Amino acid sequence: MTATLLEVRDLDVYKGPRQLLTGLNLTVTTGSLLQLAGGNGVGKTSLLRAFAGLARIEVFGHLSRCDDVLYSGHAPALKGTMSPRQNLRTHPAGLCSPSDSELDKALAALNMTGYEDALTARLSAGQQRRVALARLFLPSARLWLLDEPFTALDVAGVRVLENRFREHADDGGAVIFTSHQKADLGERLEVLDLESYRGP
Amino acid sequence: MTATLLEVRDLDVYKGPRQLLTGLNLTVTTGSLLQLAGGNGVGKTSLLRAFAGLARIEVFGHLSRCDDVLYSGHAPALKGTMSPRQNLRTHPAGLCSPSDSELDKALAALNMTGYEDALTARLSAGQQRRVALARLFLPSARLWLLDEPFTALDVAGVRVLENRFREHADDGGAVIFTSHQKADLGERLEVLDLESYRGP
Amino acid sequence: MWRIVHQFGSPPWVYRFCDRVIPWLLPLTVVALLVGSAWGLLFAPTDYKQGDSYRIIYIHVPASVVALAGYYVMASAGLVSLVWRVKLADTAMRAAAPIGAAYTAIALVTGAIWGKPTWGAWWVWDARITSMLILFFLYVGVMALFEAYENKTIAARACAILSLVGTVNIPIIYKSVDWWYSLHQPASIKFTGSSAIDTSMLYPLLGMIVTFYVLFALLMMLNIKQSLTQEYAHSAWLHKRLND
Amino acid sequence: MAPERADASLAHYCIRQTGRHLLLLVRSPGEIVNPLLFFLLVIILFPLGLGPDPEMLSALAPGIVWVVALLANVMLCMRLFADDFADGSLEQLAMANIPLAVAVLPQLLASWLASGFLLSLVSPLFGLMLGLPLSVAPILMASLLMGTLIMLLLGAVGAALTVGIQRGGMLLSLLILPLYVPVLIVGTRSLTEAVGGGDPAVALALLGAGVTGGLVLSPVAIAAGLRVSLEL
Amino acid sequence: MAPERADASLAHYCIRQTGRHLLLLVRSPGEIVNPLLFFLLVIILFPLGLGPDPEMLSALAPGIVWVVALLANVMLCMRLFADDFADGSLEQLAMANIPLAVAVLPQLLASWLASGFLLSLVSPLFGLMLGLPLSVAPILMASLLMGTLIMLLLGAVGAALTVGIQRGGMLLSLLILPLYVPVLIVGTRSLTEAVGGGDPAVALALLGAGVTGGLVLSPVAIAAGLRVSLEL
Ligand code: HEM
Ligand SMILES: Nc1ncnc2c1ncn2[C@@H]1O[C@H](COP(=O)(O)OP(=O)(O)OP(=O)(O)O)[C@@H](O)[C@H]1O
Ligand SMILES: Nc1ncnc2c1ncn2[C@@H]1O[C@H](COP(=O)(O)OP(=O)(O)OP(=O)(O)O)[C@@H](O)[C@H]1O
Ligand SMILES: [Mg+2]
Ligand SMILES: [Mg+2]
Repeated sequence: MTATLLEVRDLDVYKGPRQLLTGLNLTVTTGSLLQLAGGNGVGKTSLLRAFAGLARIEVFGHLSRCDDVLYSGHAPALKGTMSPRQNLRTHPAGLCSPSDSELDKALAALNMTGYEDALTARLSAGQQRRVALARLFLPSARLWLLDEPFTALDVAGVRVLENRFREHADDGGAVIFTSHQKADLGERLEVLDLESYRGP
Repeated sequence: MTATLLEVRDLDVYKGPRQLLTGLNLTVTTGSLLQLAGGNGVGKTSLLRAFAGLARIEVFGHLSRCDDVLYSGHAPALKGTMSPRQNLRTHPAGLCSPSDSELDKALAALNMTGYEDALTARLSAGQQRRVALARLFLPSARLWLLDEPFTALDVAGVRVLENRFREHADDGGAVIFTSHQKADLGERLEVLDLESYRGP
Repeated sequence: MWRIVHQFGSPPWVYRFCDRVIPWLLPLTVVALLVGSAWGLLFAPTDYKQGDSYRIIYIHVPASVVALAGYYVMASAGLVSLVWRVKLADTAMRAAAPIGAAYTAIALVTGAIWGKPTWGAWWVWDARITSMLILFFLYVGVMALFEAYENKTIAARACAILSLVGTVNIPIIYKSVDWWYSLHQPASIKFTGSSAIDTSMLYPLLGMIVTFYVLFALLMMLNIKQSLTQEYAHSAWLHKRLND
Repeated sequence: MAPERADASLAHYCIRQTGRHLLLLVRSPGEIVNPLLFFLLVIILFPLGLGPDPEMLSALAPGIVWVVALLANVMLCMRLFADDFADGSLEQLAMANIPLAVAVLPQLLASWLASGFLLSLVSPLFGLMLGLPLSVAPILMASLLMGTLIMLLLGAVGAALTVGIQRGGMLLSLLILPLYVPVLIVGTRSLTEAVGGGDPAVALALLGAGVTGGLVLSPVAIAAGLRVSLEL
Repeated sequence: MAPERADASLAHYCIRQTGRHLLLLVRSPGEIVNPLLFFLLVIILFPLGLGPDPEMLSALAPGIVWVVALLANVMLCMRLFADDFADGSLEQLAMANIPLAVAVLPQLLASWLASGFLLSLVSPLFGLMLGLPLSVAPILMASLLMGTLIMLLLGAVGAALTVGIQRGGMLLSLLILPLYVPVLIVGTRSLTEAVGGGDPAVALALLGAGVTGGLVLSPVAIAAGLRVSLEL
């Protein structure tokens, strides 16, 4: 049985004086994998933030979504002075803290075993991205809003993440993500090209 | 006539207690396009920094290169409180300042016309990357060392950059860059997989 | 009642209102200002202690009083904009800030001019004077905050929050500074019991206070009208109005 | 989630976040210990600068202590939300399924513990060094405890409103300076009363009222300010 | 490039970089004008904290002015290289084809112009407000001009060494602090001499010697410190 996790009718998105997007309609149900596509600056990030509820003033139209959301933006909310474990355990969006074994399993899934207690600032770009993504391997929300999650990941990392997306959709979740690459997610993947909703 | 821009013999790269890379040999001549490949954390960034001369203490072996280098790392040295134009005009690595028309041409090449005087912090991720890359469209150095230049760019942006790489190689320059994607640079592209030089 | 509230939220209505009121309010204010100044400066009796220097009171006191009141005008507009999301309230709030700041500046400058002959110093660390300086900072803070945001919708919200925080604080600032040290004149106009100044000086003073209030309102209207002209430059109703 | 479960996890969340911020403060170079460092500097430097006359120093001590506490607080507030805004932590905080006005409390608590609280704890020592009698130590501590908290709550509103602004240096201090004045006056008053043998109770009571009022009102204002800044 | 061409472009480069840093300082919220702001705050707050007695204020003025200048400098140095390090500007600076010891000079100059220099320029005004006689204004300005420069040069060495450290910066800044003390002592000495009718020439000469020494030695130390930090 599918439930609606996000619904959008006639949405307009503004940034300052500019209207980025206009007349967007969208329904995301459990099991969906939705990629927001479009050129640089078309408004993918702005839209995703609107979905997350982080942009209320500049969005007009009907927008309703479930409460159970995980948002991960361009900035990964990682603190360089803490270890990956500390970062994940005290993540500001996490009302419930994961247990140590959950944490280790999540980091292991992303091939970060051995770096649990390293200094995050000393990790490589891709490793930092992996730490940020480890949240997806912890017990988490149903609707994921991910802004360019594949950035900085190597090929193996992209594979792992794609598998996780599929798994999450199978478990009754949904993923909305932006990416400039074509994700290998089978026919389940819907691609929404924002170019066709560009504002005037 | 080709000249050697970078030469490396038996190079070992360390990070703290860990030996990342060992026994690296490499010659880069004018006209080369070299992609450093390998999984997250293998040491691409560290190696590139060594090439740039930013890591002298932890690098052992013979390393010689020409003086005329442009390095662009993970952090793009952009100031959010300044405009793209101001950022480029006062770039800390630029001994000579580009003229206004050069600047506008460079930004235009990356499809950033109209954003020359915007606030850089308000640009989208890909637009910021384009501002950082605009240095490549200004009169610049012969040897480019670029750390994941394709990140955050849309498909059109990647194309533009690839063309610029080829052009630069044709003009007697050379590019060493890291990327997790396969770049579309024809047979001129050499790929150096660092996995085979992993330290013990 | 609700219709009135509603009308005040409608830019065309307010624009028309300003358009109608300004033409007769403007001459009235100018006349009142002239008459008040003439009365105060020429016909009111000379003070036996301070001589003629006291005459600056006719500018100093009204400016001071209205400067204070202006803050509450601004903050109320902020509250309305924040709670009821009335866009016009933003405009009103933005209009009030520079006017209030100007009044405060006038109070400070006239006070300083007055202080030189009376206390022998341009500036003393006195309670009311200090708190007036602080009020000036509050106004300027709101203005600077508004300028600092590029996005004016967001700027208005920020300013509304700030001015509300300021509202809570103004009485506190006043009380605390009073408690700290006071050299300045205590309040001498009292509505219960007898005032400490003579009626021949008091009436022109009261007249000037009223005039300064009206001037404040007038300046607000002019400012609001101008903002509306800018903001709705491309809207149909404004074009129609301007063409009428 | 059953309600009591939710309450428990809310409490745990707040404790965890407080711990996070304390850790960050301790680890970030020169962020936290500023207030203490400030104090130390001033205590060492003022006598050097003013000449070591003990009489004069002790007369000035209340003012010096309070001005220093205030300056340290301004410094703290300038960077209060800056890093969290830049690295995305702030938007994640807004994504936590609890009101933002509650979610900011841990950071405020941590910042206060690392600055005002610490400062109050060591203040008797510094008071002694400046020649304040030991008998006023309790008043000194109590007034600083409350005063620094009020100042932090006020300053945080300004910080929340200005954190997203890209051009407009200096703004924050302009915004919060007027709000600090009453705290400074009442705070020093409590001390001068105590030193002069008067009754500091009124001043302390006023500070207490300020704390209560601040705790009730300012988180709401801070949350509203942060929401505004996140829109940018 | 012909040598004279290289010199010209080096000069242009330095001018451009100075401009860049000045712009950044002006625009970053609450970064720069701190010293000035500090001064202003203190000038307003000290009377509020200490009571408005003009006699006392003027006796304290030299000390207050210098302690404020020093505190402002400490604040400045704490974040001197932090942003440039985080956003990659510092490594780009190291990539410019000129010695790093030269390449850091524009930033130092800009920071000093925006802090010490500005502070010195307005110091007579603030001195007046604190009740210093107008006749000491030249001495006040001269001693502040030199003193703030020395302190900046010293503080920048500490900043360069600590900028890459992830846990426990602070420490090194504490090491730098003792070096500030002589500057403070000599600086206030010049003022108290001038106010008391004595001869401030010796003190000023000492400050001048400090400036010369600092300008020669500290850029090299700063560059070395930055190189170490960039390796991290
Ligand atoms: C910069 C200096 C000064 C400032 C900022 C200042 C500020 C103020 C303010 C805010 C008020 C209105 C108070 C209220 O509404 O209750 C006021 C009223 C008044 N001021 Fe001043 N003042 C200054 C200097 C002076 C001087 C030098 C004098 C003359 C000795 C003076 C005489 C008065 C008088 C007589 C009133 C009317 C008091 C009353 O009836 O309420 N002021 N001033
Ligand atoms: N100070 C240090 N001590 C120990 N290990 C370190 C230190 N600094 C970095 N490392 C490690 O060095 C390795 C190399 O990092 P580097 O940034 O060069 O990788 P990379 O190949 O660029 O990876 P990516 O593709 O993710 O950008 C990483 O595994 C990192 O954890
Ligand atoms: N305050 C602002 N005023 C005007 N325009 C703005 C403002 N903030 C952002 N923009 C513009 O809004 C557009 C949308 O940005 P957004 O980050 O949503 O793009 P994006 O689709 O995520 O791009 P990318 O692929 O580069 O990440 C950009 O063109 C940007 O320049
Ligand atoms: Mg984006
Ligand atoms: Mg890398």
